[in-house]
Amino acid sequence: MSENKAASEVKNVLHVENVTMQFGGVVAVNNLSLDIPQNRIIALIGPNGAGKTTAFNCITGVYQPTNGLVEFMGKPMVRSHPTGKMKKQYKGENAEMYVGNGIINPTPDKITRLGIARTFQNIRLWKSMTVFDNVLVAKHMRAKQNVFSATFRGNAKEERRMRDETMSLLEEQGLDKVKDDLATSLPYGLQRRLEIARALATDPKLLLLDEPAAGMNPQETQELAEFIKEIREKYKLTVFLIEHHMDLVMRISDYIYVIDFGSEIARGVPMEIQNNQRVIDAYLGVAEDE
Amino acid sequence: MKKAIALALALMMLLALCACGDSDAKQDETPTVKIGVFEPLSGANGPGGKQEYLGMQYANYVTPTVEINGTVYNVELVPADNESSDDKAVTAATTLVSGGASVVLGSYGSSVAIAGSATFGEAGIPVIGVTCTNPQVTEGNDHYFRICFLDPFQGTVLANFAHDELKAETVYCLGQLGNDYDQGLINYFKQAAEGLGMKVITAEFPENNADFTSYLNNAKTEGAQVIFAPCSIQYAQLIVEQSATQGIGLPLLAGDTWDSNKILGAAQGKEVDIYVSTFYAEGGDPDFESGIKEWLNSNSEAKTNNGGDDMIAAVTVMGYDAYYTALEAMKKAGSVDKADILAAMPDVTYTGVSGSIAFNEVGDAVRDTAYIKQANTSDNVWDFVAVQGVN
Amino acid sequence: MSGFLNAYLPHILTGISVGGQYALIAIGYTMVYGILRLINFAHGDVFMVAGLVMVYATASMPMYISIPLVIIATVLLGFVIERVAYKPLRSAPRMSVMISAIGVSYLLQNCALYFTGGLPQTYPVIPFISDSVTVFGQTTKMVTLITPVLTLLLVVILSLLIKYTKMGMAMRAVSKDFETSQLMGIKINSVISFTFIIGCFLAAVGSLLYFTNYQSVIPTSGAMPGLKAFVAAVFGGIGSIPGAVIGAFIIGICENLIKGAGWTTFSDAFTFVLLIVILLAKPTGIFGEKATDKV
Amino acid sequence: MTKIEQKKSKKGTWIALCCIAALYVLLFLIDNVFPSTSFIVMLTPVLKKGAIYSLLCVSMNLLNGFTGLFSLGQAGFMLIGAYTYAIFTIPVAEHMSVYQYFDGGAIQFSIPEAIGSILGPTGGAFFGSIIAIILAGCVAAVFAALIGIPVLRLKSDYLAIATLGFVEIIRAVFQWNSLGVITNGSNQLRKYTAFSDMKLTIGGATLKFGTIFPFLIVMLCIIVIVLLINSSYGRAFKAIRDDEVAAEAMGISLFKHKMLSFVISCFFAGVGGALLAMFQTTIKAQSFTSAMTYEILLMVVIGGIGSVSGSCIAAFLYIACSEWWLRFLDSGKFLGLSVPFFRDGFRKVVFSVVIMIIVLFFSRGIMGDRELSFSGIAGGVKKLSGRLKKKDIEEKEDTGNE
Repeated sequence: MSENKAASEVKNVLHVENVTMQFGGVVAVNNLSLDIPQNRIIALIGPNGAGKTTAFNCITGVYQPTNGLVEFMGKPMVRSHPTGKMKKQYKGENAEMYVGNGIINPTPDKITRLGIARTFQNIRLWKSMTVFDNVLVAKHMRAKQNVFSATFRGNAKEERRMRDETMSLLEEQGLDKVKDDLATSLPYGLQRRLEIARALATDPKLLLLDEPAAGMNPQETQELAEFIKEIREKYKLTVFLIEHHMDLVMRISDYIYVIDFGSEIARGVPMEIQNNQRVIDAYLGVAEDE
Repeated sequence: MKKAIALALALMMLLALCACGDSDAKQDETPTVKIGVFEPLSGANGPGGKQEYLGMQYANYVTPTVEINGTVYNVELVPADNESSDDKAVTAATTLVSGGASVVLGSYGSSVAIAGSATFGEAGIPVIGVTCTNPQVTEGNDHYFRICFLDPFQGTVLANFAHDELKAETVYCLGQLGNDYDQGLINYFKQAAEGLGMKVITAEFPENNADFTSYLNNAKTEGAQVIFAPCSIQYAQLIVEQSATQGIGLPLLAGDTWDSNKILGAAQGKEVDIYVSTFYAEGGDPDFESGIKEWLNSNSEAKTNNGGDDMIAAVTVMGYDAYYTALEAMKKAGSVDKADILAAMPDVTYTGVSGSIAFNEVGDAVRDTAYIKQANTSDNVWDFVAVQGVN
Repeated sequence: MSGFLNAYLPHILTGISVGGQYALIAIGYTMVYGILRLINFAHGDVFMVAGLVMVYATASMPMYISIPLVIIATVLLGFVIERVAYKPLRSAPRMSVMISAIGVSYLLQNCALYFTGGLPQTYPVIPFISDSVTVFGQTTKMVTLITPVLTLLLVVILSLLIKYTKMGMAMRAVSKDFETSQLMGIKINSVISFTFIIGCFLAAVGSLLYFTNYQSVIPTSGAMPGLKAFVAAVFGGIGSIPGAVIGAFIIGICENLIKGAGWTTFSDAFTFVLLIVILLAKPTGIFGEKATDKV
Repeated sequence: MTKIEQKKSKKGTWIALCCIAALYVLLFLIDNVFPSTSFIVMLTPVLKKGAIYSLLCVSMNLLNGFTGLFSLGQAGFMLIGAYTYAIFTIPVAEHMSVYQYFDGGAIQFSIPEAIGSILGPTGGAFFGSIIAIILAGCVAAVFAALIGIPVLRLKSDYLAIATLGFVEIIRAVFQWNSLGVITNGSNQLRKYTAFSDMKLTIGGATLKFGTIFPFLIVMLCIIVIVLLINSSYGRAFKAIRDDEVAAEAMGISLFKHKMLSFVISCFFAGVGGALLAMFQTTIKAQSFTSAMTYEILLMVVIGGIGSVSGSCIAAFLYIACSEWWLRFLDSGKFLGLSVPFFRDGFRKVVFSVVIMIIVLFFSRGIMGDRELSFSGIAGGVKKLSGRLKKKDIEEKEDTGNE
């Protein structure tokens, strides 16, 4: 399999293989496999409760998947198989596939350190901090310092570098005018933007966006689309996003995965997805329920 | 609303400051000498501290003035509550120093006495320990004196008593964890008892413990003939109660702390044998006793502090004697200045209700007798059993 | 085995009795925590105040008036504490409410100190339950036998109440989801008040039993039983009533066995060792439900 | 930062430095020059204890206020610090008397005496006790690290209970007779180097540092804590407090940072414990109860969770009120009149009512999460006077209309 990958024309940044997440008796993500090639914008869509955010959480280390493998830059990053009680309860497939190799279950901060940054569906900014500090804290991870040099100011140069970089990042995002405001006092659109800026401050290779356009009006959504494209070019990013705004998804995605009830129902370029009957059914079915 | 509350709080603070300043500014025609009372008026040793303070109050009531070199001084008692706790002792002691006390009496409970000692030492104020029996109180402290016997003495006396009178072979010792008085006395008792060939089992209970049944049952299963429990009254009451209801049937032996009407109250009408060693046996001085009883009965607050009746605790007697010892020291010094009193202290002698008082080179009273009393549970009084010495 | 029983029977008996009394207090903790997510540090002191009220009430009134009076006064106290000290802070951070609880505990202790003048108060003798009885050759108080029975009886009644009455249903709903139940038209304030009332009622009963055993009330009497009852509640899985009861019995018995084994220095510490071990092994206690944070 | 702001903050720093210098001159005068009037006698212990509690509050605030870890283990770490300090500074000659039940104890070594053999007895006491204080902090920190490994995995309330339980366990262990040769069992430790021993002989004159010494140590410690809080790590702590999930997602290792905060906070709790031991002149494990932790927590809340200056102000106010200003409430007299209900314990009732009022109506405390700054005070005064003037004018207008 890895030989195939090497042969393929574009290198995969993220490779998700047979990931299953089961909570008690509920299978939230079922045998999900996907590939995210470098410098592309890939979207994961699906009706409400389809398991999109859970998939994100499995990739970023918030949850330990029940079964499956996630590789980042060609190296295994997360690997798991059912253990303990789950051995009996497990409802997914490929239960035996990863048993021999042991479990890799890094905490989210380790994954971020590897180069995956994310934003949250329900914005999670640090509410008592200013816009500037919000971004500055994200620089903490890569700062060359220890607690002594930081406390006794032995690293003035490093601190200045962090501040300068933060400032230029804010200027790029057009947030420099509000840098001393409390993060939570910003309008919604800017908060989203700040979250992205904060994620960018960790110098990621792959950016996961969890519903970045939620709650935005069409005007803002359009701006966001441009913005995502812009940062992809600028930072040589790969972007993986969950989104409900179909026009946004269709406009910027290079490739789309569709899941429903935890399982993949379709994948393809935007045009294919738009015309896929199963996708339409899944979405309309939800609409009927509501 | 909020502003009003904030304003009220600020005002209160201001008032408090006024009151602080005020206490210094007071003046009288007759000169006043202040005697500091360093006692636990709350906390675990609150009852004992209050009874000790009662003796001083009564003495002050009887003799409110002192004549020194022809000048008559009003004697004012200035109490400071050390809350039975070491960490409050320092500031409580400081209030006395700052309040201008010439001499200080106290404290009930040796560990607070030790904790407050340094503050008095720095200020050069002489302190007269009333019932703090731990040797460490006076040891190495030139300013600390005491009018009662010491734990090594008391421990030996009690061990002798347990051996000679109660014919015990095994003794179960129960003391509070972290209490110097309990642990000290148990230690000396143990030394003496083991010297007499008795077997000693020790146990500790934690602070605020209320359930002694398992300890008492342990004592019984370990085959002890006597339970020695020199703890503070708060726990003593519980031990007496639970010993009676559990039907333990072993005599309880204790030190001076148990000499209290609270213990009698707890033991009343129950089948328990309680022996205590103490500084004073009732009936020693009828005049004094009738006087203080009358005072107690006429002063409702004093009576409440005494536990609601007019039984006289040994610590009250000691408090009474301490007051007069302090007056004697002032007369001897011919001055109310703390330094003069301190200089005169070692030579002070006084014959009080509890016997004659003189200090040895360490500052301890020279005493060679203790009284052993037994609780009479039907009449609710202490029966005098024996005068016990070391030999 | 019989040797062990003989040596340890008194400790086990005491343990069961103490455990029952802890259980009655622990229920108050666990119910309040279940609904408000608040460690009600003042609960132990409410228990102490119930003891003091009894002391003062019997001084001037006969027993058959005093006992109901104590229960009513305690319930009232719990109600007032909730209304005055916790209700205004409903939307405040949880830490503020917890600190308010510590403040109330401080206030109750200091008031008790002021009124008693720091003197221990002797608890009145309640007829019948104070009588001595002999069980398996061990003399003990009637209360030792009554406590576990009464505790279990009250717990059963309480469980039925929670399961079958409308108020009980509301309580369960509120403890599952505070906000949603509010939206569903449950009168949250009356549910919370009711919870405090039940908690305090049980604490009052617990205090009658506990102080009948130990006979003396001081301002800090409530602190240790309160803390241990709380540990019991955590041990059993906070929010779960059967958990609290079982936890309380386990702690009561273990503590007394430890004392019986001669490790008296560590009898209190042991409770907390047990607590830390259970928290590490199963943070939500024996019967606690696992909660997953939504991200 | 604009230039004007920079100037302003520079000015503020200068004023602050001047004030601190003035404070130290005053303390020095109190130690060496001022006569011991009753006011000074009462003032000095309150100042000392206030300073010590400031440090304890700030260290607790670092954990509870800035990192959002609700720990109630303060008293336990203070105990470790206090004991470490006391054990290593008791003069060897006094061991027999202090460890009287344990044949003089196992440790026959005293840091001040070791230093004293080089620097002379006063220098030995001064610098030896500083070394012992640092050692006290370190031992507390080591214990914190060991306890932190299991305990810091717990969340909010559970962490609070576990640390509370830990205090009880530590207390029992230190009172255990089997460890008596080191800890003196349940008995007091005493005769160790205290504040009154803080003297230095410079050029023939002996200068006393009894009051200034705790202030120096406390100020140094608080400066370090403030530097930490304003460093990159401090910001990471705040991020954890605000939102753990987001912090972790931004690459902040929760365990590492919580551990750091816990260990550092406990280091300073240990230092505070050592200072408290010096202040009390005797210590025993029994007095380090969870009530002590609650008291510190109340001070932190009164000062404002998340405010260093608030913690300091609250600590001084709390100590002064409880140990000095409100004592008259117990005396039975007020302004010369006798008031029957002013008896023992009334002080505490009033005090706890005041605390309840603060908790209920001013739940953000004196400072909230802001800091006291001298330019801020100047601004405040200006604003107030401006408002007063405005009122004056308005009133004048009113009267004019009439």
